[in-house]
Amino acid sequence: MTELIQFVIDVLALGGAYALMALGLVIVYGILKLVNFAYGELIMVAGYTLFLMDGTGLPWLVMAAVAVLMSIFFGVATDYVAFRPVRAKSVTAVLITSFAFSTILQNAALLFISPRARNIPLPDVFSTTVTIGGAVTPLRNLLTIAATIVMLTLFTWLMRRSILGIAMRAAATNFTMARMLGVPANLIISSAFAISGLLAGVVSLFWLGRIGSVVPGIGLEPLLVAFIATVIGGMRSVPGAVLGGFLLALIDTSLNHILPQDLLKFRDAFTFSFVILILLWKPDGLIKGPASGQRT
Amino acid sequence: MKNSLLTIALLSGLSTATASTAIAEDLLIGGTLSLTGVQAPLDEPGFRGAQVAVKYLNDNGGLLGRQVVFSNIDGKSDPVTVGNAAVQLFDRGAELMVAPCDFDFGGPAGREAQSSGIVGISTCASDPLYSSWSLGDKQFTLSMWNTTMGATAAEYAYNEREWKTAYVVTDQFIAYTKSLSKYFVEHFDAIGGEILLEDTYTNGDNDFSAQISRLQALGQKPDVIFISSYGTDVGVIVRALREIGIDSPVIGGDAYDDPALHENLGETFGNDIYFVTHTWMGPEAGPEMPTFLQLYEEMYGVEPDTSFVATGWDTIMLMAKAVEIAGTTDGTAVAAALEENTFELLTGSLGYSDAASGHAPDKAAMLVELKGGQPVPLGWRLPANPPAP
Amino acid sequence: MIEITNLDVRYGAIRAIKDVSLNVQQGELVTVLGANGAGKSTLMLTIAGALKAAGGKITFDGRDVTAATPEKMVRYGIAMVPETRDVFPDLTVVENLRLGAYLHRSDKAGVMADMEKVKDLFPRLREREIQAAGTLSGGEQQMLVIARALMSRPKVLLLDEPSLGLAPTVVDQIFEMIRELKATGITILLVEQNATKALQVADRAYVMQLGEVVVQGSAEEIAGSSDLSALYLGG
Amino acid sequence: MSFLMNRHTLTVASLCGLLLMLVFISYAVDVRVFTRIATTLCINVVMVVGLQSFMGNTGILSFAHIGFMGVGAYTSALLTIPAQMRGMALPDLYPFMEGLSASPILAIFLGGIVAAVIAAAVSYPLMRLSDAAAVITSFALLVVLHTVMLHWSEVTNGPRTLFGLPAITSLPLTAIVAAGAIAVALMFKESRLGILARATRDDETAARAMGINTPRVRWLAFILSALLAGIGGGLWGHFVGSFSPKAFYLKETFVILGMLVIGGPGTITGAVLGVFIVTAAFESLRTLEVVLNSAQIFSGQVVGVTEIVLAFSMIAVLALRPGGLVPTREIGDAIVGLIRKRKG
Repeated sequence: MTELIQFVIDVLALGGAYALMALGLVIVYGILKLVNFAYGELIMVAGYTLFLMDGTGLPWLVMAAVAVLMSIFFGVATDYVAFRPVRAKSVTAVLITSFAFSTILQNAALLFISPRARNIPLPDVFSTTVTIGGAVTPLRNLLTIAATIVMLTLFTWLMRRSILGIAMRAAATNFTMARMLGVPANLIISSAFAISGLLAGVVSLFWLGRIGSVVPGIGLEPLLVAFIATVIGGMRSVPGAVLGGFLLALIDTSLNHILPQDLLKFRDAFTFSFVILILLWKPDGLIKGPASGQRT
Repeated sequence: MKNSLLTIALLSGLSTATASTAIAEDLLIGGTLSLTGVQAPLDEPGFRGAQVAVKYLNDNGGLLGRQVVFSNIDGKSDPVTVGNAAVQLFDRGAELMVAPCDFDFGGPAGREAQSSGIVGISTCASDPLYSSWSLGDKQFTLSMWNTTMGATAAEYAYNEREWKTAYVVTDQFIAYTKSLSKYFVEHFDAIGGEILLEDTYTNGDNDFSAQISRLQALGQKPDVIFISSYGTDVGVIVRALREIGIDSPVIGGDAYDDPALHENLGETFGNDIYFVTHTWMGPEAGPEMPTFLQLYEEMYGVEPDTSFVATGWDTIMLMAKAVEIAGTTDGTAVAAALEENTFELLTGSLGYSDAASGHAPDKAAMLVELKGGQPVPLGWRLPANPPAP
Repeated sequence: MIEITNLDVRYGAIRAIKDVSLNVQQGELVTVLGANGAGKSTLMLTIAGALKAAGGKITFDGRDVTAATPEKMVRYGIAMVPETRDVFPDLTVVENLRLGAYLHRSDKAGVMADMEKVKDLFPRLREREIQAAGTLSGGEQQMLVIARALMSRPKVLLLDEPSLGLAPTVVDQIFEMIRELKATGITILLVEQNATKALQVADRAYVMQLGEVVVQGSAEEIAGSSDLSALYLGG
Repeated sequence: MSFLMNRHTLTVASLCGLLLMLVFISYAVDVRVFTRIATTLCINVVMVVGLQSFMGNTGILSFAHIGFMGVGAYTSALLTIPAQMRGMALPDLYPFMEGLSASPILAIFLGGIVAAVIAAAVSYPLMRLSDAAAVITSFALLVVLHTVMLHWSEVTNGPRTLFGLPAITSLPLTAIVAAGAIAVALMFKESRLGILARATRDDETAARAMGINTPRVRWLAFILSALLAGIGGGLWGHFVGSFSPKAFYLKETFVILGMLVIGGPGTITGAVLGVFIVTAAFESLRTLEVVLNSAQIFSGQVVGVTEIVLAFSMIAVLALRPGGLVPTREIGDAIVGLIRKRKG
């Protein structure tokens, strides 16, 4: 029973972080049909923001809020630097520029901050351990689950109720038609990037909370995670991304228990082979996205 | 097109020209220490320590009557960059080579030094692969080997603390992390301890949940946890363990001797952690330490915070002593001087076996405890009968 | 109101529209007729700003709008109903309509009133307001796109093939509705293949063939012209 | 004379002339650092021309290329690390592999073949995909290859540095292989297959309507590109002597991709030119970094400037000149055009 509780908490906490990451990737992909390779760097940006504010004496929540804001800012900057100049040219071009932007951010961190790992300030609650039904778990895990619920609720409300959300959903199916109704393309795209930055920023607090420090290359892993989750769940489906995130967490956590350690080290190879198979067999993922659409 | 080619040609031509005039009198010591990347926490303090030593030598008349110039090109924690940097330094006339820590990164510099026929010394490579066997008869490391480091940890755990059972995590990252565990396990087993589980981890994974589930499946709490990892990952692993309530003492090697790690663990997680390292940066270490501490503070205005600064100073001073004995920087002569003498250094007394037996360093280790995020020295140790490499 | 002069539109090397000039006056219903591939839809998309003109000029209310973006055109008062009947299939009927009123999103009361008006105009939409638009029938979807276009309070409505692929009885309903819309005073540019029906409601007509305007005149003149069918057959 | 006038021969001759000039200058200057840069440049020509033969002809971005470079490097290492070194370099090697050995030159080419075989075996189904899906799968393939290299300790020594490769890669050898790669890539581009591949690039639907078997055409291009990547990897391995899997991942991908994108993925001339320009810029910037660092103007280390400049250049080129510096016409075509113009 204790083990089960622990397992469930692990899956939910990990899955929550994965789901939010995946959501941030899908919201941009849904509208532009383009993968943002610089997405993982938003985590890095948030991390370095925390590091730079260490010692300012601000309450941690304020620092966290600034970190999330910076993540949003850089999310929008991705659009301006990497996407907008080449958006109309070709898919390949945008993929390369987003990859290039990711390199710029990483190397800017190397150059202007430090190539070394930097410790980030964390609140005391992050190093608190609680016991639930005999299972010992970091309080951070429960906070991750809570944050996931809040973010998903907020996100659902935004997409269902607000005119911006409706416009974004519309743009995901038929961008040209949405524009012909007066929905400004650039606003929608920038909003998508901002939301993607918001999600990455919130995840980063928990992601980095586990590690306690930030390095320039920190973004690769979350990017890969978001990739797998979205491909499993459906590159263009919002519920799919959430499902994919939780499913991936379930698979990962179960493999941790089942796979012998000699095979476990090849886990990434397995999951990415799986990604390739899904793309071949069911390019839309497990949950089909909205009806077809085209790029701007 | 032609133009850019010419530019390269001119640039490289120029740099060699200026370099060759500059070294007419000076004695150039090349360095490929990594100032960036995962290796930086070990190499960068060494770089600082080496600069103190160079200044000290020059203030006291130089070496063989020549001023010493220490030129370091960032190896960027990448074996390929280290190799390229070493070649560049030999082109500029380097007569001695300071190689970065550890076999994976220092190896390429050692090999280039060997092929140029000069002596290279790594500041803190502790894997027994860093030997004359694999690199050649003019290559040395300042550090004790992992045989000593692993055995010291094992003896402290079993003999001094009576921890009978151990759980071992080995980062597969580099030769150092692998062999440190290997010798700990060998020695712990040999003196009567029991290894409950040997698990692996790969640097940069940032995810320790798989290992934790295997540890929990044991159903038994180990008396001690031996973690051989590197850089921030040590912090990731310790955090992960402590967060789920596993409070067994943790023990490891010199990679723990990193103030950033201590800060990362902080008061909450930085307890009951022990590590084997090169020396202690305080008067407790030995009679020469206060002099160094003073020189260091004069140069940098702060106290040194890791023993890796001492390895940098020691590497340069060891080279200087050997060169003075040999009377030349010629590789064969300096290597012979290193093999035949015993040197008193900040990191303890050091002697080498001959080239045929690998240039095995004969050296003691310093044991340090982490209490509330602050290191506390426990004293010098020399294992009774360390395993053979 | 809309004044098009010497318009050229290209798809790569293909000239889809060649030197087309056309105008629509306030309150008029002008229809553009022609066979498949005559360039009618291209013309409409270019006016709406979704395609870029390679040459020529489009003005609206005296303002040069040749290079305007689609979102600008709506703002100026031109609403497009494309032939592809682009409802947003995953959005509900109400959400589709709300999006139509995107420009007036701050005027909540006004939007509610407009919404009631179009629901009165199309009672079927009221019955299905919380259904996903993708589940509607073809005729209902056509009603929805027109209703959605009206939500932007346009001065000019661009209707591209509203009868395409619909059952004859539904086609009749649609044309009945177009007549009602015209009666409200809105300016309409209508593209149709169903020339007979279109000419019954239109004031003036243009006939396009292979990207060029070949005949123009009042609806009666064109309807009376004997070579209309010849034009359609491409002769 | 008419043979010399052939525009393809002219292209190959001009590009090889460039390489020859490089070798010549290197011998004239006789500075070890310059020779090393020139050698790396030639290896990069093999890599970038290899990537061009897939990306240029099919229009699909491939991330997996560097993975095949790794396959070539490790294969060649397995075959050439001297017996007395093997125990240290590959402590976990499978016993049946201990006896494997080949001369380094042969090993380099076998490395290419192994890379090509692996590419052939895994990639056929992937070639159905286009656009973002194709890019994601190639990215996933890179992660798979990287993970295998990182963890298959028996064969690669895991994440640890593999050492002991005989350093046989010389500038003349790499220049010859680079010249060969240029010739092969041009032959492929102008062959019936290459033309078919470019037809699928320009209009996939039309190509399919014409009865072109798109996946098969792309597949063959992919195999060729993996072959060249594998050979490039082998050459590189025998040049640096020791490396770890980290050398075959995103950073390297970025450099190779940057060279191709800036030069122009559509042409071999562009690919080669991209290598020269980026190498020149890289080395100048790196010199600048070293100078700044040794002058200690900044308190910290100056790192990453080269990558930042390359990244901005890529974005600028893609925004302003999406086809790269040499988008469509090979140098041979340009020369022939010039001669004709003068005659006419």
